Amino acid sequence: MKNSKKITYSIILAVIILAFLFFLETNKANYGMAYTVLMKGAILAVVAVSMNLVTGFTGLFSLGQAGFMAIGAYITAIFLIPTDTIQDVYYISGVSPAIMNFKNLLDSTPGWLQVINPYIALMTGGLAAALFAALIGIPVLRLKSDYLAIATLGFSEIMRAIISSPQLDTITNGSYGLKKIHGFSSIIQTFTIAAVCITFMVLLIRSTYGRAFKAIREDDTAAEAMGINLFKHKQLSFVVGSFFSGVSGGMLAMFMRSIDSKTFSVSLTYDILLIVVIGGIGSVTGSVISALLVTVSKEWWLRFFDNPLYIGSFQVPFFRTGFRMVVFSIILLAVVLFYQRGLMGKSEFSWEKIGKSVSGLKGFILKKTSKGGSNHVK
Amino acid sequence: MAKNNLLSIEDLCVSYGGIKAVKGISLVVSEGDIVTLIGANGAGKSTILRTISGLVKPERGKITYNGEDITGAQTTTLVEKGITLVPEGRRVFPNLTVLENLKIGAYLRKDNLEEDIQRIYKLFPRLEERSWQLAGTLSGGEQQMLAVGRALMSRPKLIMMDEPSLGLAPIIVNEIMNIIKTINKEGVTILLVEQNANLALRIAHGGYVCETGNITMEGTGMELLNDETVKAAYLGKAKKK
Amino acid sequence: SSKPTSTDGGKVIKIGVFEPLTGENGGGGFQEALGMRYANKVYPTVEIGGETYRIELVEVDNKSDKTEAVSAAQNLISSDVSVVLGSYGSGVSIAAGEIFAEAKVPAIGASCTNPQVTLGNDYYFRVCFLDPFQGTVMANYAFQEGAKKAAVITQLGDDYSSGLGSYFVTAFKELAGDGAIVSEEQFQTNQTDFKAILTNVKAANPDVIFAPSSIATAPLIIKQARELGITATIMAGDTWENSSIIENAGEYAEGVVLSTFYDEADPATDEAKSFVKGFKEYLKENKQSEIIPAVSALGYDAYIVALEAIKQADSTDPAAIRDALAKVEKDAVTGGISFDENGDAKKDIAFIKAVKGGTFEFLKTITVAK
Amino acid sequence: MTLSTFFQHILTGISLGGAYALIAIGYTMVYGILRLINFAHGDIFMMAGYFMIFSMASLPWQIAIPMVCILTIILGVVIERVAYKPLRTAPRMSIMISAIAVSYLLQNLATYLFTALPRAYPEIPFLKKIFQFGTVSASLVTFITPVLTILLVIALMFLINHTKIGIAIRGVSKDFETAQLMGIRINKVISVTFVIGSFLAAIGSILYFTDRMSVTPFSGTLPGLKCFVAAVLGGIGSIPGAVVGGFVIGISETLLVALGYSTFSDAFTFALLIVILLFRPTGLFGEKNIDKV
Amino acid sequence: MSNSILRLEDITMQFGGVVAVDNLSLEVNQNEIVSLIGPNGAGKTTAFNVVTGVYAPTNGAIYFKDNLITSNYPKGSMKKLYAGQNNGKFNTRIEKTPDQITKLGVARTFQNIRLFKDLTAFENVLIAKHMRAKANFLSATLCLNHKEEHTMREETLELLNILGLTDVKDEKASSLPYGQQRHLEIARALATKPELLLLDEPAAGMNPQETGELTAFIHDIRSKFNLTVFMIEHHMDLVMEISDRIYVLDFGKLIASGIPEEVQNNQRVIDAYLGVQEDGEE
Ligand SMILES: Nc1ncnc2c1ncn2[C@@H]1O[C@H](COP(=O)(O)OP(=O)(O)OP(=O)(O)O)[C@@H](O)[C@H]1O
Ligand SMILES: Nc1ncnc2c1ncn2[C@@H]1O[C@H](COP(=O)(O)OP(=O)(O)OP(=O)(O)O)[C@@H](O)[C@H]1O
Ligand SMILES: [Mg+2]
Ligand SMILES: [Mg+2]
Repeated sequence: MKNSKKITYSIILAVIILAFLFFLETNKANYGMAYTVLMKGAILAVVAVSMNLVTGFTGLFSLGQAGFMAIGAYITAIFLIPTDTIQDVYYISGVSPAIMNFKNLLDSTPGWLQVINPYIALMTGGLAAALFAALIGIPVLRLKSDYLAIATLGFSEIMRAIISSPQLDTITNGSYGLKKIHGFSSIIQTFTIAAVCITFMVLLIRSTYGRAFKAIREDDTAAEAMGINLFKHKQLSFVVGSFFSGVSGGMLAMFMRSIDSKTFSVSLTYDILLIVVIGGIGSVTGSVISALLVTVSKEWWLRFFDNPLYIGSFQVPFFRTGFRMVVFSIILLAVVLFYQRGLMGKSEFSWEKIGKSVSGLKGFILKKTSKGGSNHVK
Repeated sequence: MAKNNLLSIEDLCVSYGGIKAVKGISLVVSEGDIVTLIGANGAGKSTILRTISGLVKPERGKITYNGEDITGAQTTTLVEKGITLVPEGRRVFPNLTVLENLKIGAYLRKDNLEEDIQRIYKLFPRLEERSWQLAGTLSGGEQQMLAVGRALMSRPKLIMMDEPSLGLAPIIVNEIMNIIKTINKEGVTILLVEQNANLALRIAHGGYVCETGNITMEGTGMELLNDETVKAAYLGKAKKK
Repeated sequence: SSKPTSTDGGKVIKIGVFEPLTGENGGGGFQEALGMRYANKVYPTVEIGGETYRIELVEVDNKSDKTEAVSAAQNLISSDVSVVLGSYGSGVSIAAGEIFAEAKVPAIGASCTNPQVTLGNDYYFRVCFLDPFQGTVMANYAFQEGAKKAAVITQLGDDYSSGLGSYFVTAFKELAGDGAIVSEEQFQTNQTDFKAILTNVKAANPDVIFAPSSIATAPLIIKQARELGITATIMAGDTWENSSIIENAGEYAEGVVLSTFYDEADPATDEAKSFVKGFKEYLKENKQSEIIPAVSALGYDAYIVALEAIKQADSTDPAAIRDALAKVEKDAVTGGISFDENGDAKKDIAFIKAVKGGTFEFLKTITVAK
Repeated sequence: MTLSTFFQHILTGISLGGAYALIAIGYTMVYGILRLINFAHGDIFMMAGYFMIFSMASLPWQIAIPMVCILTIILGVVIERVAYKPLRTAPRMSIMISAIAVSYLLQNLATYLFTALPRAYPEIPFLKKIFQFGTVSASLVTFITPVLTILLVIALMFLINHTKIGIAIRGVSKDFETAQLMGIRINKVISVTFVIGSFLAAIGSILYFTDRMSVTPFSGTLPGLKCFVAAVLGGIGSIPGAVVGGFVIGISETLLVALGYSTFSDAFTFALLIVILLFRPTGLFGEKNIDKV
Repeated sequence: MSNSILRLEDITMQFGGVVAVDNLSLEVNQNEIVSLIGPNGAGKTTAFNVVTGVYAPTNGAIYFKDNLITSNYPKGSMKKLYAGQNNGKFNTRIEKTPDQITKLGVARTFQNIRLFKDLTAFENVLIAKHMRAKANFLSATLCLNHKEEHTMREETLELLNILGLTDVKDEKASSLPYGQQRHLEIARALATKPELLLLDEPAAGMNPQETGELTAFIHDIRSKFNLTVFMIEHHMDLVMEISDRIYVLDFGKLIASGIPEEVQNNQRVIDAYLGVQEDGEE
C-alpha cells in the first residue's frame, strides 16, 4: 500500500473517531455508560501501553505500575482539588500548610496558566513518578525477571503503605483519600491526552532506542556485546514507562474524582498486566484494543449476568449477583488458552493487514454469492 | 545381508508452520549398523531425528521401529523402547551437576548405575574431574561430552546422534568416533548426523545424503566417500592442496 | 426478586440499588440489599398521577471497588433510575456521588456513615447517623461504664474504620484525659493475623478496646483477643451488628458491645413492628440467620423514604424526587426520618447493644447533642 | 516490652512463619518446575479452608482432614491440567495470566457460591487446646505448626535432592524437550509437583485457619502475597529458601507490629525483601543464573 | 609505538577453585588473523569473555591499542583462594562493561549463537548500529534524526549484502539455517564498526565445504573493513590455512604459539589437542 494512501486512511479513521467522541460528548446523557466506560478504557490504555513498553518491549518484568499511578494520582489530585473545598476534604486531620500555600500560589497565577492547570498537574504527576522510578531503578534494575517483578511490586506496596499512613494525614489524607477532584472537561480531552501519550511511546519504540530495548528483551548479554549500555537503556525505558503510568494515574484520579490508597493496590497492577497480556505482549495496538475491550466487557456488557434473566416466565439458573465475575474469569481463561500469545501477538495494526482481510472477505463473499447464484439457477 | 531393519522411514514429510523442512524422505537403518546422514546446513537432518524421537509430529509418512509403527508416538514411549537422541546443541541440564546429568540419562533404568557411570568416566575423564560441577558452567566441549555420555547411560538399542562432534577438539573428535565404533560393536545401532562427513562416512556401514528436505543419494560409507559429487559438496577436499 | 418490565406492560418506575455484592464488603452489601429487596416485596407499587407504577429495582454491583463504582453508578444512570439507594461502605458512595449529582439523580445512603458522603453534595441523602456521632457515642458509653483506659484498633486505608476510630479517640480523650488512649494500633486490609497487635494491646492493659472494622475482620479480632487472654470489653460500631460475627466468633463474642441504628426487640414504630415480623420470614426464605442485621433495616428504610418522596413528588422525575426528599418526613423502622440541610437524617439516638447468649441484646440508648 | 510479651510475640511469629513456610513451598515448587508464579496458590489455600468447613459439617475431624487434603490435591491437579497444561509452549506471561484468571475464578466462584460473608472455621478440638505458661498462652496448633513444617520440609528436601523424581523435577524445570528424551513423562512430574504443593497448602490451611478461625473468599489473598514474597526472599525455586523466607517474614512482621510499626509492617517486609535482593539478587538460597556466555 | 592492537598481560581467571585461564599473556597485532586453539575446557572462551568484559579477570591486565582497558587483582574471598601467579604485580582495578569495550572497537560473536531471535535479520544488524548513533532519546523519538536513521539503514543493508543475507533480511533470526545465523552474527558484530573482531568457533556446525568458504570470507572482511581477527576454532583446516599466528591453550596455560607450521608439529600440541591424524584426513 502506498504511504499517501495509508495517511489518508489514518486521517479518515481519526476523523471518524473524533466525530464519534463528539457525538458522545453532546449526547452524554443518553450514552452515559459508553461515555464512562470508554473514558476509563482510554486511561487504562495509557498505562497498559506504558507497562508494555517496560515489560513487553524491554523485557523488564515490572509490577510497580500501581505505585507509579498512585504517585501521579495523588499529585494530580492535590493540584486539582478546588481550594475552597480543600478543608472539607482533609476533614479529619486538616490540611498541611505547605499544600495550602501551594494551592494559594496556584490560584494567584494568571488565568491562562489556570486553564492549562490539569495538563501541568498530569505532567507533574508523571514527572514525580519518573523521578521515583529513576531512584529505585538504580538498585532494582540489576535484578532479573521475577526478582525484578517482586521488587517493583514491593515498591508499589511500600508506596501504598506510605500514602495510607496516618503520619501523612495532612498531605495524602491517609486512610480517607482525596475527593472533589476536578474531572475531565470532556471525553475528547481524555482521548486526546491518551492519544498523545500513546503516540509518544509508539514513536519511542520505533526509534533506535526502542530497538535497543527490544535487543535487551531478546538477549541482554548479546545486547551488551553490541555496545548497548544495559543500565542506561533499562533505566530509560523504566523511567519513561513510569512517567506515563504516573500520567495515567493522574487521569484516573480525574476520572474517579475521588481516590484513596486502596485504589492502587496490587490488584490494579494485575488488572493492567492482564490487559497487556490479553492484548499481546509487545503489541501497542494489542494493549489499546484490549484495554477498551476488557473494560467495556467487564464493566458493561457482562453486567446482565448479575441480574436474574427470564425467558418467558422461566428464570434462567445461575444468573445472579457475582455471576458476572465468574463468567469474566472464565472468559479470561478461555482467551488466554485460545490466544496463547494474546489477541495481537507481537504484531501491530496495519492498513496492509486490514486491506488483506478486506480483500479476503470480498473474495469470500464473492464466492458465496456466485455459489448462491449457481444455486439459484438450479 | 540378512540384517533385520531396526528402523525404517517411508515418505516422511515435516513442516514448521508453513515451511516444509522434510519433503518425503525414506531411509532404512539395519540392526547393528552405523548409518550416517550428511548434508548441508538446513537440509533437514536434525528435523528427521527429532521426528523419529517424537519431538516433532510428522505431516505425512510412516516410521517403523522393530516392525512396529511408531509414527507420532510419544517421546517417552520411544525412550522406553530403546531409542535415544543426543540432541543438537548439547542440551545438558544446566542446573544439575555432571553426575546428576548422567543419572537422569538412566531415568528409566532401575538397576545399579555405578558400572555405567565408571564407563562414561573412563571414556571422558574430564567429566569425572568435574562430576560435582553444574553442567551449565562447563565449556562447550565438556557439555558435548556430557551429552554423549548421558545418552549412553540409558543403554539404548538405537542411539541417534545429532552432530556429536560439534565444538570438540580434534583429538576428542577422533575419540568420539572410536567410542561410536565401540558401542556399535557392543550391539547398539547408530544413526549419526555429522557435519564432519569424512569421519562419519569412514565408520558408517551406510549413508544417506540429504539436500533441502530430500534424500539425494545413498550407499555404503565407502561408496559415498569415493563419490565425486559428495567429495565436491561435503568433503571439502576437491580444491585442497 | 422483581420481574422484568416487558412481560406485564404496565408503567414502571426504577429504583437503583447501588451495593457491593462481591469484593471486600460483599457480605454487608448483600444484607443491605436484602432489606431493599424485601421492602420492594412489601411495597411493589406506587401511585403517581393517579396511575399505578410498578417499582423495579435495578441492582448493580460496585464490587467494593472505587474504580468500578464510577461505572457501576453510571450504569444505574443509564438504566434511567429515578432514585438510587446505597451503598454499604462510604468510599464507593463518595466516588459515585459526583456521578449522581451530575446526572441530578438523588441517592439515599443506608448505612454509609462517613460525613463526606453528603457533604457538599445536594443529591446525596442518608438515613443513618454519622461517624462523628457514633464515635462520640461509644466514647461516652465507655466512659459512663467506668472505662479509664482505651485501646483503639483500626484498619489502614479504610475511611470507615479510621474515621470512627479517630472520632472515638478525640471524644474519649476529652472525657477521660489525654493519656486515656493507651494503645492505637492499625492493621492492613485483608490481614487475618491480629495476634501481634493484640499482644501489644494486652500489654497496655486497657479497660475497653474499640475496634470498628469490617464483618470479616471482627470475629478474627474477637477470637484472637480472647485466646490471648485479653478480658477487656471489646467495642465497635454499627457494622458489627451482624449475626455472622456471632456465628464465627461463637462464645468468644459474648460481651462484645456495639452501637447501632435500631433495636429489633423494641420496635419503635408500626412500620418497625411489621418489618421485624415479615423480615425474619424473608431471611429464612433466603437461608440467612434470623437475627436482623441493622443494615437490612436501614436498607428497608432507605427504600420507604424513597417511596415516600416519590409519592410526594408525584412524579418519576429525579429532580422532583430530590426536592421532595429534602422535605420528607417518614416514620421508618429505625425511627422517624427527616433530613437536615446536609441531607443527613436528623438522628440523635444510638442504640447500644451487647452480645449475650448468642444474640444482640439491647443495653441502652445514648443521646449526644451533635 | 516485658519478657513474657516478647515470648508471646516470638511464639506468634514462629507459628505464623510456619504456616507461611508451608504455603511458600507450594509457590516455590511450582515455580521451580514451571517457572510460573502460581497466583492461584493462595486461593487453593482458601478453597481448602472451605473444604474443611463443609467436611467437618458432617464428618469427624479424623476423616475430614484427609478428605480436605485429597480435595485440595484434586483441585490443584485439575487446575494444572485445565489452565496450565495447554500452555506448555506459550510465553511465560500467558501462563501467569492464566494463573491470575484461575485466582479470580476461585475468588469469584467462592463469593458466588458461599457469599462474601465470613464462615466460621470448625474447631479441631485437640489442636485448640490452650497451654498457659505464666502470662504467655498459646494453643497446641501454635507449637505444632513450626514442628510439622520442619518435618515436612526435611522429607521434601530428601525427595528433591536424593530421589529420581527429585532429579527429574529439577531437570524438567530447565528443559521439557530434553527431559522427555530422558524418558521422563513431564506431565506426570508436573502433576506430582502440584500434588505436593497442594497437599502442603491443605496442611498449611488447616493450621492457619485453625488459628484464625474464619474463611472468606479473600482469605487467600494476603497470605498468598506474603508467601510469594517469602518464596522470593528465600530464593524462588529453593525449598529451604521458602522455609527460611516464611519464618523470616512471619517473625519480622510480628515483631514490627509488636514494636508499634504496624502501619509499615508490610512496607518493612517489602523493604527487607528489596534490601536482601540487592545483596543477593536471587534471594537467600536462590540458584545463581547459570547463563554461560 | 608497537603495532599491537590487543595485549593480555598475565591474565588469570578463576571460578571458585577452577582456574579457567592461568597466567595468560598474548598479543594480537594490527591486521593480523590470530587463532586461539586448545582442548575443550582449556579456557579459550573464557579468555574472550575476559577481553570483552563479560568477566573481570581475577588477576592481570589487558591493553587495547596500548591503552590499559582492564586490570584487576584478587580481592575479597578470592585473596585466599587465588591459585595463579603474579600475585601482587597488579594494583589498579579497571573493569569495563562489555558495552564500553565494544564502544572502544572490539566486537565478538558467541560460541553458542546469541542472536535476537524474534527480530528480523535486518533488525538484528540495525540494532548494533545504535551504539554509534548520535541522537538522544528525545530527538530520536520525535523523529528529528531521520538523516542519521537513514544512513543507519543504508549501512545495514550494505552489510547484509556483503554477508549474503539480503534475501532473508526480513526473516526472523531464529528461523534461519544455522550457517546463516553464524553469518548474521558476524554481520551484527561488524555493524558496531570494530577494529578487532573476536570470533568464537565461527565454523562450528558447518561442513568442510562451508568451512572452506569461510576462509575466503574472513580474508575478505579483513581487508574490506581493515580488521584484526582473533578467532577460536577447532576446525584445523581453517585454522592452519587462515591464521597468521596461533596460540595454544591447555588447562588455561599457554603451551605453544607461533606460525601454523610450528604449532602443527609441536609435540605438546599434538599430544594435548591435535592427536594423531588418521590417514586421509589431512
Ligand atoms: N523451529 C523451527 N521453526 C521454523 N523453521 C525451522 C525450525 N527448525 C528448523 N527449521 C527450518 O527447517 C529446515 C531444516 O532444519 P534442520 O535443523 O532440520 O536442518 P539440519 O539439516 O539439521 O541443519 P544443520 O546442519 O544446520 O543443523 C531449515 O530451513 C530450518 O530453518
Ligand atoms: N562460570 C563458570 N563457573 C565455573 N566454571 C567455569 C565457568 N565458566 C567456565 N568454567 C570452566 O572453565 C573452563 C574453561 O571454560 P571455557 O568455556 O573457557 O573453555 P573453552 O576453552 O572455550 O572450551 P571449548 O572449546 O570446549 O568451548 C572449563 O573447565 C569450564 O568448566
Ligand atoms: Mg541440525
Ligand atoms: Mg569455548
